[in-house]
Amino acid sequence: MSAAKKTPAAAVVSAALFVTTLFTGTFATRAAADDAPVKIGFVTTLTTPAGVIGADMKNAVELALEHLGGKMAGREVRVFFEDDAFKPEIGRQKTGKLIKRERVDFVAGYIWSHVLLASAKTVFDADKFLISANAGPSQLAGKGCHQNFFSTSWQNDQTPMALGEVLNRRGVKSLYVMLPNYAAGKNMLAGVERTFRGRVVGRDMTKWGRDRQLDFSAELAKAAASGADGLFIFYPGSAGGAFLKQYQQAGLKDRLPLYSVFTVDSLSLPRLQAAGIEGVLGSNSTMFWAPDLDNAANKKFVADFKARHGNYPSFYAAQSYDSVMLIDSALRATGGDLRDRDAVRAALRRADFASVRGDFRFGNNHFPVQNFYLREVVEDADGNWTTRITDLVYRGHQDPYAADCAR
Amino acid sequence: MNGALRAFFKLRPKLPAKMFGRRAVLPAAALLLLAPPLLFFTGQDFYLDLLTRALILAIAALSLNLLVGCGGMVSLGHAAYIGIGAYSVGIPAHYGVHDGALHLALAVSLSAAFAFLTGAVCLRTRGLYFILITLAFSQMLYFTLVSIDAYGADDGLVITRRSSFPGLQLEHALVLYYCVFAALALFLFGMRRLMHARFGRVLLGCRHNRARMRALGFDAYRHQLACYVLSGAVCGVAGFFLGNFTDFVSPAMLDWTRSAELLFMVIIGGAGALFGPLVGAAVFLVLAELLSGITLHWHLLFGALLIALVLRGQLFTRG
Amino acid sequence: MDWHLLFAQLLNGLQLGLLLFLLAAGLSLIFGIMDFINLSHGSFYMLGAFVCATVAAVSGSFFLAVLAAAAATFAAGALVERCIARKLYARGHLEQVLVTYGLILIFDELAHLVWGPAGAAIALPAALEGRVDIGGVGVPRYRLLIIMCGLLVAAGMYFLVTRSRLGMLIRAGASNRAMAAALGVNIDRLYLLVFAIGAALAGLAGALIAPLTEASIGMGGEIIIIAFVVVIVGGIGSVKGAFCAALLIGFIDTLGRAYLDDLLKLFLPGAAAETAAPALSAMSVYVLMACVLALKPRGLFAPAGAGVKT
Amino acid sequence: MILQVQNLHKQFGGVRAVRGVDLALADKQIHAVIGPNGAGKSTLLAQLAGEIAPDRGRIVFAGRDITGLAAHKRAQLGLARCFQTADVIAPMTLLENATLALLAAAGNSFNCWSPLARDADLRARAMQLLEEVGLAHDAELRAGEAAHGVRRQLEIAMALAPRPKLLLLDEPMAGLGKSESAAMIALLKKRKGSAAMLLIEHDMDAVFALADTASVLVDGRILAAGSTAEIRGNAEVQRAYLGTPQ
Repeated sequence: MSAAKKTPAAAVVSAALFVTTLFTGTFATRAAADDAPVKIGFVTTLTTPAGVIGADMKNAVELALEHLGGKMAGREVRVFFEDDAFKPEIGRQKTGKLIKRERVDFVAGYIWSHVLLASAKTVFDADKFLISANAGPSQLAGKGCHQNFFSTSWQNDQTPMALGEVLNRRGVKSLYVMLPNYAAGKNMLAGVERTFRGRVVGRDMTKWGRDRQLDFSAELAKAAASGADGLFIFYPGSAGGAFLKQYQQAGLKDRLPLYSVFTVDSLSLPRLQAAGIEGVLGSNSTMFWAPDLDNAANKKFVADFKARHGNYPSFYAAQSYDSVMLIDSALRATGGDLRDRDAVRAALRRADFASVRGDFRFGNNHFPVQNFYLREVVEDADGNWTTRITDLVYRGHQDPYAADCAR
Repeated sequence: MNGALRAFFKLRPKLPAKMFGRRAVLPAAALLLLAPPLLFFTGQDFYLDLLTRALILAIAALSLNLLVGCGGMVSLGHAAYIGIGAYSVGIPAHYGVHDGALHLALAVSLSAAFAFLTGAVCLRTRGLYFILITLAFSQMLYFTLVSIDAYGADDGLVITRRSSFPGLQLEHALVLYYCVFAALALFLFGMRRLMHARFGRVLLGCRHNRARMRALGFDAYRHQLACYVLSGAVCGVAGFFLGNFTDFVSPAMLDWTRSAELLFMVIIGGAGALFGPLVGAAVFLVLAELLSGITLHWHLLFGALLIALVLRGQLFTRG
Repeated sequence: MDWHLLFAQLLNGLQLGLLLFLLAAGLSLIFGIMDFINLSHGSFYMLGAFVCATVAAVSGSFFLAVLAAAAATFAAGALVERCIARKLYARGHLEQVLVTYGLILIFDELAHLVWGPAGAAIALPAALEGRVDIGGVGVPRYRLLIIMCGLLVAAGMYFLVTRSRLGMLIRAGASNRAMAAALGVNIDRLYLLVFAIGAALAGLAGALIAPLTEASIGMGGEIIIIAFVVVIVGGIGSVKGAFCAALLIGFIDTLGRAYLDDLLKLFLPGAAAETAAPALSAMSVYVLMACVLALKPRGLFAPAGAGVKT
Repeated sequence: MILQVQNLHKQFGGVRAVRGVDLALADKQIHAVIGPNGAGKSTLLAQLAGEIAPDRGRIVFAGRDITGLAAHKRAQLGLARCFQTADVIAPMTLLENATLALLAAAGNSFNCWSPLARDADLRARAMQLLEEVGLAHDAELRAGEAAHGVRRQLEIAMALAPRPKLLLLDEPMAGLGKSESAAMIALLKKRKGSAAMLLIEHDMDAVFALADTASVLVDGRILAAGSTAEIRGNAEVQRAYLGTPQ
């Protein structure tokens, strides 16, 4: 067989490649003295259309580091960004790389619930700290809560719970729901159903993931025919833009008012504005934060972010910024010493830092106990579309799974 | 001239090619056998992971090589069997059943059953139709798994405890590695026997000239179906290991892009070459690892490199 | 039964079907004539969407943008044919699958480099916004435009294939390549033209869908598999088959999404039904394909002689 | 009668390739089917071999109706065939090809374990098969690299390996030189009597040298049938076929 003739060449080349990878790693990972840099791994989505979220998060992390002068408790900080490509398996793989090769002390980031769930075990097994800067699946908030897990975002159910409360206050009696078919989508549904006292007259779970559905014509026609008082949606990332356009084109703005969570944000608004989707102006959403939230940390964050990148930071950015600040607070508390895990954990739990959302404290499950606001889409003084806080929905709200967390 | 040519071709099988090949096998086997503890005890777990993943994918690629290289059946749906194998671990584990023997039995039998049922339909078609109908069946399975809420749908299942055999816990990275290594060695040996046995020869005949084989009285369909089922079952074992290795299963594991990646591994290593899948899987993973470290836009380089490898076809594949 | 809703859903199905037809028609001809499997056909779809978005933003004219998208993808198709596809006609399907898969990676990454990860949105001209009332159902004007464009192209393709000299060559090529060569046809040019036309049709489809879904990276990979199903169900090399199969699949997918969850709720708990329905409606398309191939291994409308090696 | 064909029809799209063919072939006889290009000869043969399903009609082989039977089953019943293109397994050696041919009858073709090359008995029989057609000295030559004539001889050897009752030959002389043709005629003559043959051939010298009876196929119909001498004398045939220069 002529194929056999090629095998040695192939073996030599692959062996050479393998050895190269080995050595590049070996030298990078020696020595972990106290003056060595603090290593933080940050897993997010940098490719695929969702890469726009990851880029925003990355910008925020870099801004946070700049605000900290590149140091935490006098130690240099190195952040390793890894791309999960929107796939749980890749996310898990990259998490393993951060822990086993880069030997990071903290792993932060994670946009998607399923990526976080797939990766968590790797971090916990190595007794490292996992700080979610977005995903907040119920599994990690309730029975599956872990002492090394912290969230600088929210538990999935909270934001839609706040929205359900808004719907009640506005006297909405019947609701149509459209959500993507994945963990967070189901949590959003569960959340709004926890507090909404009216009737959910129809629900559509659309295809999500790699070949997600972006044409919502069939569902919008059903929603319009349902006669509901309101339409509740959750479409993070670029799917939100697609949905809102079709919502406008279907002429539903007046017949079926829109209530959303995590859909209308600083990432989608500039593009919606460019495409002239006026229908989104005045639409309502709930959130723990908004760019106009009035506190010193937030003003500095938003102003510097805008100065550097030209657009408002998204809530993803705000959470990512906080995740770095949280780590910094722990290092400050321990004097830069990471060897005593219990001390670091205790310091993290105290969350002694100035969050962009104002008051910040962790509940027993290490999810924030925080305020939730109602936001409206408006045009700012410069003519850019943004969100503005119009009402406080919950003060110091804790997620419903916290009670199940017994550590 | 003609005589000289003939003499050359007569000589060809006896060229030192085979001996070179054999000479490379022993050092390679020794390396794969001895390197892991070294990596593990020097704290280079990451490279142990990379090696484990390479060998698991090599098993999958080997099973595809059986199909493509021996049987001439180009399947673009082979990731389905990885999924079946992985879910054979994930679903029982979800119910608290961690018996490895059961997992493995499920992985093999379900893969074989799926291969039998779909193969019976797929093999009625040829060429482009075959490629695309195998793809269609794997997509069907993909969407079935996405639709089952009880098993996590799109989000998949987290495997909290790996399969355990009496006296053998896959939990330990080295144990898992050596199990994978042993399985790969076993399959390589089996594949070698098969290629030279009657079944392998008949398959090769059907690959190159189906009409001739039928006219000789061979039931090409049944031989190819048997090959298809065998290949699926072996790939199910790869899935079993991959599920254990990742501690997680999700429908994304049987995405069609994974099937294409497996095909790449086969063709990079040389379709039909015994050790090709191992070389292909290693090259594929190491390239991906190296390139993704260079730039975020590594797919550009990766895609170009893969195209070059296939188009040139001279580095690793036969001409 | 809400008849208005059903009518709206049928129109939605028609729209999806016609878009699929635009993608599948070129794909099917490339399959049939060159015996070439092009996984990266969806990349032209994506390219069309991005070019359309860019030109629309710069020039302000949506009409011009659509033309530019078709022209750009025509050129891109010709380029790919010349530089890469041509080298692969004589190779096996396996190599074709792999090389065109590599092309997808490259095209997606190029789009990422040029347009960024966010994708691009398109502002529609005011004339295309709003809705038209048809039998009591408010149909978005733009969706109607897509339907009309699709029907127009389908009719154009029908005349091209059945009436023109190029069509005669295409038909000859689809059923017997050796014969086309024997007729003294310049095969190289025919292949180039067919490939480029196929790419332009895909680009047109991308340009038309972009105002609805926005242009995004990987949008080609998402739809190409369904386009393959259309080609296979319709029969490789048959434009008529691609048309019928595209409409069939458009209806199945849309109606499945619209009604399957209600159907499933009859025997599944509500939440489980809602999870299962979208996946099952996506799956139904593949079930259809498997059934068709099990009964007619060469699709519904395979041209005589296609696929038979002589 | 080893083979009886009744009213066979086959249509491709609008082209009626075979329309109403009747044929009968006696045991151990050689029957030639002659006719101009495109007359439907190859289609007829493919239908007999089971590669193409007839639209209508009946094929009876050795007393059994095989009209709906798959190609490999017909082969197992003793119906062998050679292709127009001298179809052998190109990447295998002549010996391996011959071995495969014997394997079909030997069975056990699902054996995944024992190396085929070490089966001494099978190997000896394969060598003998090659010897019979004078190819033993080329046993290790790859079939794809062999000359056309060699492949043709190999194919006939493979077809005859399982001792078939009937051999279908699709233009065995095509592409052969003068001396090769003569050798082929000699080879087939030697086998006459061990199997019946249905021969499609343009080379009239070969037809008259080999065949006992013949049919003339024109436009998918049998124009005339009879002994070769009768066919040679038939005026209609002369006009329709033999008279017109090829």
